[in-house]
Amino acid sequence: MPLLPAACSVRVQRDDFDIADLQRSVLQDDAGAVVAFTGYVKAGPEATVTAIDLEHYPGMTEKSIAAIVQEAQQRWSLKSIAVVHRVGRLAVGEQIVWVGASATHRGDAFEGCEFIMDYLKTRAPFWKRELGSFGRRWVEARASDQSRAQRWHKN
Amino acid sequence: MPLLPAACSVRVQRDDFDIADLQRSVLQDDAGAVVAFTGYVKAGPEATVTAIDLEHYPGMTEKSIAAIVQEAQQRWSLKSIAVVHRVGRLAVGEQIVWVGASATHRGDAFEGCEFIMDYLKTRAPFWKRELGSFGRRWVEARASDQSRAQRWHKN
Amino acid sequence: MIQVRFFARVREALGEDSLQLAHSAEVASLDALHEHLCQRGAKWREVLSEVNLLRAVNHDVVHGDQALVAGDEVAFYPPVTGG
Amino acid sequence: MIQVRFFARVREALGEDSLQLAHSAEVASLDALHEHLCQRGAKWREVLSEVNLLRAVNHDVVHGDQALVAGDEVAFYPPVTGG
Repeated sequence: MPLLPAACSVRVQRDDFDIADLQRSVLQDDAGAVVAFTGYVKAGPEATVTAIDLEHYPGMTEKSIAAIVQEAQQRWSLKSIAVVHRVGRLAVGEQIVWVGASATHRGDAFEGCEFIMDYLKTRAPFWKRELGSFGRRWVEARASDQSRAQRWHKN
Repeated sequence: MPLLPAACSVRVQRDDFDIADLQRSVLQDDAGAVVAFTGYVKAGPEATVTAIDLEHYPGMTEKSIAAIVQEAQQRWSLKSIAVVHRVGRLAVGEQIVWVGASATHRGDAFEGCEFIMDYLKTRAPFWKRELGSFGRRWVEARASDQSRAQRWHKN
Repeated sequence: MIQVRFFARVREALGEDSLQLAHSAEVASLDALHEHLCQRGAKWREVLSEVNLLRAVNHDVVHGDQALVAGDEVAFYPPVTGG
Repeated sequence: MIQVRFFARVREALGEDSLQLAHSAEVASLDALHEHLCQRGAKWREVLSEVNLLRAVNHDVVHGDQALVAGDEVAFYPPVTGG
């Protein structure tokens, strides 16, 4: 299991989360900048989706997110990182994921947060199934997520 | 005065702000992604700063932020943008600024939010004075802020 | 024993979420286990031949083959779509 | 009238936050106004000769010279440091 760096937290849960609490959790002395990403359930271009089911691989999920957080800590100067990802049935408009990074300088916070999201989207074992008037369907992986993640690969 | 795009807001105020309220203010139907930046008063590398005074140019401040928001809306596919910037006396650890952008796709939200912060830092007429054991001193503009802003300049 | 787990579209198509197999020469490596599972029937071969199928051993993604030992947990799953 | 405003380090060094000047040939352009203010004394010339000094007319930053008309608001200030 990759060791989660100090002052970092990873949670996978069914329950909703409070973004103000999470923001406080990444605040550190002299962290001048916090960048936070929140993802929400979308109705889709034709507004036909009413909810999603989020499946994951317990154990591997936490391990893979910890590895992503650890890599972000090595690549940028970050004070603290928190990641919360929900699983189970979520209605349109509900919060799915929150990733927050604090840093002395905003450039580190922006890049660290975006890096974690891009890797989360391509490396953490979550799968979405959409529910709606069409019935149920698995969400297909997007090539654009792969190419966003590849921007961060080292030579 | 540049017209503030629909669903966007700019506020310059002495009072503190609530990031959960602000986040709700940028949520729109089918905005799958919100990226939010929060800036805080730093104590500085030697922890000698106890507070800052933030001066601004009333009238020009709102106009210049509206122009930045308008440019962000033109360059990225954003659902909503909110900017709040405080002025006056702020103690170490207090919130200074919040910039949030919502979008269908996270790439737009990340770039739009970072662009607005980089332009705010170099174009909006705010001036910080630090207070502490050293007395009072004006914060000098940083070359790194100029070069971050220049990354966005079009050819 | 080798613990085998299936997720999402793969789990659903197979109608199984996990299997336990005795460790043996037939399942001594990831590729051997993969072929062994394909031999369970046409549906298994079809589902487990999907070009984007991913494999993990003990919670780490594995590209290429790898030896398996008793107690290993192997997972087969489609590309991830969280976040 | 031309309204002239000073901010931050510039305001403090001059000991003034604003001035009102009658519109005249002497202040018919931004550069003319700038030189006119420098002639108020050594301190004014020193502060207003700062290499990074910025100028705005009616809330827009102006690079280079520009004609001024009665009612214009002109500001002199150092590089911004908000956010």
